[in-house]
Amino acid sequence: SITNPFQVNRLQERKKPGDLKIGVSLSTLNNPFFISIKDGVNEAAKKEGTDVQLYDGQNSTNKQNNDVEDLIQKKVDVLIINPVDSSAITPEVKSANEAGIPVITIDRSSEGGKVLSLVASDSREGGKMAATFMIDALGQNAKIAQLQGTPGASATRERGAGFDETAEGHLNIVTKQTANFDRTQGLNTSENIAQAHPDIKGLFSQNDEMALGAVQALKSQEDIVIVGFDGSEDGINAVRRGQMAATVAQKPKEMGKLAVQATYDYFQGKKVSPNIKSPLELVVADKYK
Amino acid sequence: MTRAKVEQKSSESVNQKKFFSQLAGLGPVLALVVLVIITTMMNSSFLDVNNLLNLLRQVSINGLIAFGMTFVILTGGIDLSVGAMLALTSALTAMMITSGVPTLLAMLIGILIGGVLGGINGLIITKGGAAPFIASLATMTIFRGATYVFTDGNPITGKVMNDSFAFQFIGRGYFFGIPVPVIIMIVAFIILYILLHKMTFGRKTYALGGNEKAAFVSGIKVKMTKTWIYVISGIMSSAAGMVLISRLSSAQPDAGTGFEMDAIAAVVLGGTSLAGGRGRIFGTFIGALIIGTLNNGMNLIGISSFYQQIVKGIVIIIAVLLDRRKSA
Amino acid sequence: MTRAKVEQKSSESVNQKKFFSQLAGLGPVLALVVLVIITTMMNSSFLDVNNLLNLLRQVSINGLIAFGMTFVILTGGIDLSVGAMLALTSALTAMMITSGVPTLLAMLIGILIGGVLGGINGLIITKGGAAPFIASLATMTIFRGATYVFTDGNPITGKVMNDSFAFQFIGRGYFFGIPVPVIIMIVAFIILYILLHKMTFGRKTYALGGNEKAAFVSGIKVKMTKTWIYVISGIMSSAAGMVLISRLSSAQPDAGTGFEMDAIAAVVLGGTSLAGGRGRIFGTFIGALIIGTLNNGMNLIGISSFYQQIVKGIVIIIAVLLDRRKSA
Amino acid sequence: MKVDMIGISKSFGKNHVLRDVDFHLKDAEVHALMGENGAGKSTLMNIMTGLLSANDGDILVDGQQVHFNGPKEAEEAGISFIHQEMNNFGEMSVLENLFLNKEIKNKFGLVDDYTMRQQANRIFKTLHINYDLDRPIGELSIGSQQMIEISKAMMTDAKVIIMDEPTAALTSSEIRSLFEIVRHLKKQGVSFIYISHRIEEIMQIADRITVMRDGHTVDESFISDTSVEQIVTKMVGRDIGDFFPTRQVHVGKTVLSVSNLNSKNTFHDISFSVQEGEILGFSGLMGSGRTEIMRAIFGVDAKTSGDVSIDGKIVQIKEPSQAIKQGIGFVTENRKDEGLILDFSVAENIILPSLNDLVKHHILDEKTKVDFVDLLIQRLTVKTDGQNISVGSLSGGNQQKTVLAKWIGAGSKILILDEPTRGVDVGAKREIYNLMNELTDRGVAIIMVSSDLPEVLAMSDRIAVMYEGTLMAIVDSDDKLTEADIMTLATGGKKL
Ligand SMILES: Nc1ncnc2c1ncn2[C@@H]1O[C@H](COP(=O)(O)OP(=O)(O)OP(=O)(O)O)[C@@H](O)[C@H]1O
Ligand SMILES: Nc1ncnc2c1ncn2[C@@H]1O[C@H](COP(=O)(O)OP(=O)(O)OP(=O)(O)O)[C@@H](O)[C@H]1O
Ligand SMILES: O[C@@H]1[C@H](O)[C@H](O)CO[C@H]1O
Ligand SMILES: [Mg+2]
Ligand SMILES: [Mg+2]
Repeated sequence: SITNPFQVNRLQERKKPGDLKIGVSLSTLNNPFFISIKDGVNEAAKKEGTDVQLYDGQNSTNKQNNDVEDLIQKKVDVLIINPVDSSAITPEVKSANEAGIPVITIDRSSEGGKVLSLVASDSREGGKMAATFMIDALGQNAKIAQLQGTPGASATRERGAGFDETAEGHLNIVTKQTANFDRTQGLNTSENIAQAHPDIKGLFSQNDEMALGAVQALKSQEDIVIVGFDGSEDGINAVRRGQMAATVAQKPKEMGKLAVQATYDYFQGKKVSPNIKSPLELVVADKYK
Repeated sequence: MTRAKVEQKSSESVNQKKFFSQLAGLGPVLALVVLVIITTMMNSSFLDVNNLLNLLRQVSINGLIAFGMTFVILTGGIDLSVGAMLALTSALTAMMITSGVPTLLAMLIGILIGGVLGGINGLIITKGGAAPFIASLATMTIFRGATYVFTDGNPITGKVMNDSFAFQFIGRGYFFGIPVPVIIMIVAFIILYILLHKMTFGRKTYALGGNEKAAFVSGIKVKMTKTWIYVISGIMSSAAGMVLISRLSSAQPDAGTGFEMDAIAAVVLGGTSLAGGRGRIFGTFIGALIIGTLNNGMNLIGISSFYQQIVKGIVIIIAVLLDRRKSA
Repeated sequence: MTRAKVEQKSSESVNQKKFFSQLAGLGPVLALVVLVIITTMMNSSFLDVNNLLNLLRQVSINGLIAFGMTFVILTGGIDLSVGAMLALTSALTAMMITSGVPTLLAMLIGILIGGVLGGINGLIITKGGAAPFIASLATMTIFRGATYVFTDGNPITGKVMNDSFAFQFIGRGYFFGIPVPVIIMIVAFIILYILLHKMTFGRKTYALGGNEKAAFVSGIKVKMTKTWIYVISGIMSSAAGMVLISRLSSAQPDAGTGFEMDAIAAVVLGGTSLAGGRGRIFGTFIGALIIGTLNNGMNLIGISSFYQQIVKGIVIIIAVLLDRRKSA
Repeated sequence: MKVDMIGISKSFGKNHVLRDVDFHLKDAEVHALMGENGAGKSTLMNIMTGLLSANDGDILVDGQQVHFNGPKEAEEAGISFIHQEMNNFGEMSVLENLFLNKEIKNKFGLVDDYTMRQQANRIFKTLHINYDLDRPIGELSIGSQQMIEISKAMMTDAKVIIMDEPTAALTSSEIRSLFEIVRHLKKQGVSFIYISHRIEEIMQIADRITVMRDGHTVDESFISDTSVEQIVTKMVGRDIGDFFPTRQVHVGKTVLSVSNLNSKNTFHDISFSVQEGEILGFSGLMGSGRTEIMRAIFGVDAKTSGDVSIDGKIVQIKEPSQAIKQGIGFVTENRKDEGLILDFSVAENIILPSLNDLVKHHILDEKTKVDFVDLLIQRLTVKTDGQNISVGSLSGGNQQKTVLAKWIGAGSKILILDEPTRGVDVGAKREIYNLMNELTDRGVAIIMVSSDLPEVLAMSDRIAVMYEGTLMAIVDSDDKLTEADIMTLATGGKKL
């Protein structure tokens, strides 16, 4: 049999926020973006005196699945999961379903199983926003480069897809290189790109970390339009300073808060929307306003 | 009289030696027991049957890889490519399954491919004369790159995988109440235990690690034996891959990143010397359990993930220092 | 006559040997030259002065770490914690700078902390008797965890860092047209070259790696020398960290992840044996240049990142196989 | 310089290695230290030079109590120790080895290679040797390495030089020049402690002798007051009779023949054969290529051309496993490197070449293994606390017997013994000779490479003499053959 014979199904009951135990599994904590999600969750939960158990998946699907199993083992009331990978998390979502624990995912979805709600910004849409901004800023057919995130990550795929779709026929993407969402790699890769393509006018980076690396790499070519993604603290500061032209700001902290709020609603018998959109906002440097 | 005395004395000291060496062999077991006691004191639900089965299942993947790694390390070698072999074979297997190859056949082929990848490592090391560390570091990069090329960086999922009973069973099923991955791990353990401790292959493995030149002069086919050992490591890594894709219902191109370190840690915590020639596969099992207990236990206790890393590192150091005998 | 004949014969063969060993020493250089030629053929802008300076600057961080790693590997040891030491010392330094400590003082303290962290590795290995691999694997986890604890996972940035000339100069400045990180790397190379090849410390390092027991019998303070070598590795890692935070204008808690593998690869590509006792720091320099050229060149040529990994792995294997002499 | 060691005791765990040992070294004398393997000679010297510390007892230098914290302090006090185990660094150059940890530095604190080079050449000149200072020392033969160790000790201006089996790897001509140096330095007031298992040498060079047995000093006397027989009796605790046992030779058919064997550099055109029940000795100067020939026959190293035949049939031997299948066994020159896995037990070592014969249904049969090993231990009288004791803790002689047990257990019809008694005490030597006779009585053919001329002469039926990679001659070993005859051939002189 596939189901664990020791498994007991629990009935859903109403609970006050102060009696709830929330299990949180984040994909990683080595990126400020996810730290902000964590902060949002903690802040919202603290206000109501809710117990939070939070694990760091360290970007490993296997570690995350073990973490979620452990949380199920701890009989948390709800699981807030920010999946490392949407498909790999499916079995754990199913396990949670079997154990009668509602699941809320943040930032990335789960491909299978029943999810109470997905709290996320629309990455594809964000990619489009970035492309539109670039076309406006640079005009038609400008040569640009793209820094890609970790291969296979949904953020990489969706942001890339949204950007490329909109850029098609309007921008000339001369090269795409991965820098794994990492600032140091963003720096080195951008330097090399600038060497190979000294004539690029813009650079789209699929997150702010890499964009900030690019900022350092391209300091001598200040006219290159760098667009990041995330709206991290460092990213927004760079936009303010005019080092980056823009960033597609997500509201990770907001996401965390929204997820906790959805939990409270659920345990008070309120209806929870299956898709909670976290707002995206294009933060733009003064000179492009 | 003198003679008798000498004999008595010597047999005494032999017994003592045996006793101490057995005690030393128990080092890792003691460490595990202490860890279990501490964890239980801090969260009694640790000892729930459910949680223990859960823990064993979590251990199974690292366990499988670490069993293979034990052979490699016993020869004084190392295999850094295990995680990448896992990823490549899982991706290829998942691609076969989604394109219609029957699950079990696909998995069998996947495991064979694992053996071939291991064989490549073995040949680079034995025929090429490259140091295992650098050879497997290079193939790690190559296998990982190949995985990305084959998958184009995307995870491989498919309805078949979610629907195939056989596929789901490997990673998520139960057999008389015991999770199937745990059973796979135990079966693998028994087979490899016999291979290592009861068959000539095992003696050759130890001899190789103890003194390669002496083993060669004693008629051991050093290159062939070593190559097979890397094949075993490849097979075990891909077997772990099969369990993993079934558990995840998908193959991730970046699966297995860093698994080599956990496997090596399990082997060393289990008392096997990185210099080769000394150690036991039972120790590796215990070593894997120690790491699993640490991960699971700290989660149950609720230690923050930043501190978890610090605790894990400190426990490894303490365990290794307690078991000082090994060196290199 | 007989005597003379013998001597003549032996001196002949000595000359031959010398020639071949010098040629072998040139192995890495040849590999680099071939690589440069191929890259230039595929993208002539590779040889631009600008790009070469750029490449050297990119190499500087791995170079600094790899120089320290050379000493460690010459003793037959390994230091997996270099990346984590880099992260921890950069974070602490950045925190000091943002909280008002003068830049250069903060950096000096940061480098000292690096030395202390290296010393911890050294003591665990020498006094504790732990194998370097597992000891530094454990401290890698601990240092990384500590970095997260100190930074709470956030990058450390501050206006001071962007405004301080001294700070910016280290990573981004030029001195007579040469990037400062390159100058730092070259100065470090010269100092360590003298230490290794012209001072007794270097002789002790080689002796230790060649035959630790004999080194002990020769009156070399084995434990002390080894501990200092890990201190050097810590210092070089933190120095690399200083360059990195200055280049990035911020300290990332996950900085340096995987740097140990690049450093080890540079050392081994440069012809230093992982078994210890044989190798040269000049080779490491070349090794670092090979890796840097590969990364930079493939970016210039525009090879997709998936294939980049495969190419990198294959180049490492070829280089190591060409330089077959080493083993273990 | 006078050194007195009084009431020295030392134990390793429960193993009492030295019990209340006294040792007195006078000014300007050569003092021999003899005893069976494991008697504690090296341990005593390690204590004198601060490498080990005694559990009890005093050390006095010129009447002053001293305590050295390490070999460097001993050296600074004028005591230099040439170790039994080669303590050098194979990858490092001769020069670097000579000055290791006592490098000469210039005023900038950098190593002064120039001055060191000059000094090294000066020493070499006085020793009548010449080595390329830049060559890695590991590429030199063991004998040359030994000479360099000796030069190293000379360079320290030592007042006391300890030599722990310095001649084990030297040939007679080198031994002669070593003795010249010893006598010369003695005249200048240097004292020597000379440890050796070769009694003839000790009778030649030593002034006094201390004999140890089982961790005790059993005798201290002037060489002139004693005799070989007396020394051996004191060492072993009984009379062992003739040093070399008499051989009854029954030679059978040819079992191994080698024709026109060549290697790249070390030997050319080697042809010889061995018969059942025969001992064929191989003599020659160090580096003459004997070891290389044996390694090529056994498949350890590659040969460039030539044939090896067993029982008249040409066989292909590319690696040792094939040689073993043909019934060849090989006791290598370097026991610790290639003969044994020192950390492993006696049993684990002995079964290695016979693994495939010890399985039942693919599983190693524990009982067969235990009986097999027990039988061999008893037949070869290996002194061990049991078959599970690690081989590294046995005395040299017993280690050597364990290697022999490996090959006898594997049922070798042809045994190649390379320096089988190097570093082995007289008692054990005698037992090894007996064993060789017993084996040849059963029809085993033995090839014995040895640098010990008396041994070669006494034990061989025929002797092959090598010179610079060529086989000069194979001569019958009869009463008329002398050491001088062999030496003539070995130095390229005319064939007899
Ligand atoms: N470090 C050690 N630990 C344990 N036992 C030791 C150690 N060193 C020596 N022994 C033991 O002490 C005894 C004396 O050894 P030692 O090397 O002094 O003998 P020796 O007289 O020099 O013999 P040989 O003629 O073989 O060189 C042996 O039984 C040996 O096994
Ligand atoms: N590892 C090595 N590297 C370089 N040359 C070597 C090496 N080993 C042996 N040789 C050389 O090969 C030649 C033959 O050496 P071999 O050991 O066969 O001589 P041998 O007659 O057995 O003398 P020995 O008494 O030294 O064992 C010598 O010139 C020796 O210097
Ligand atoms: O949305 C997040 C962030 O953009 C981060 O920078 C990388 O991972 C993505 O999922
Ligand atoms: Mg001795
Ligand atoms: Mg020889």
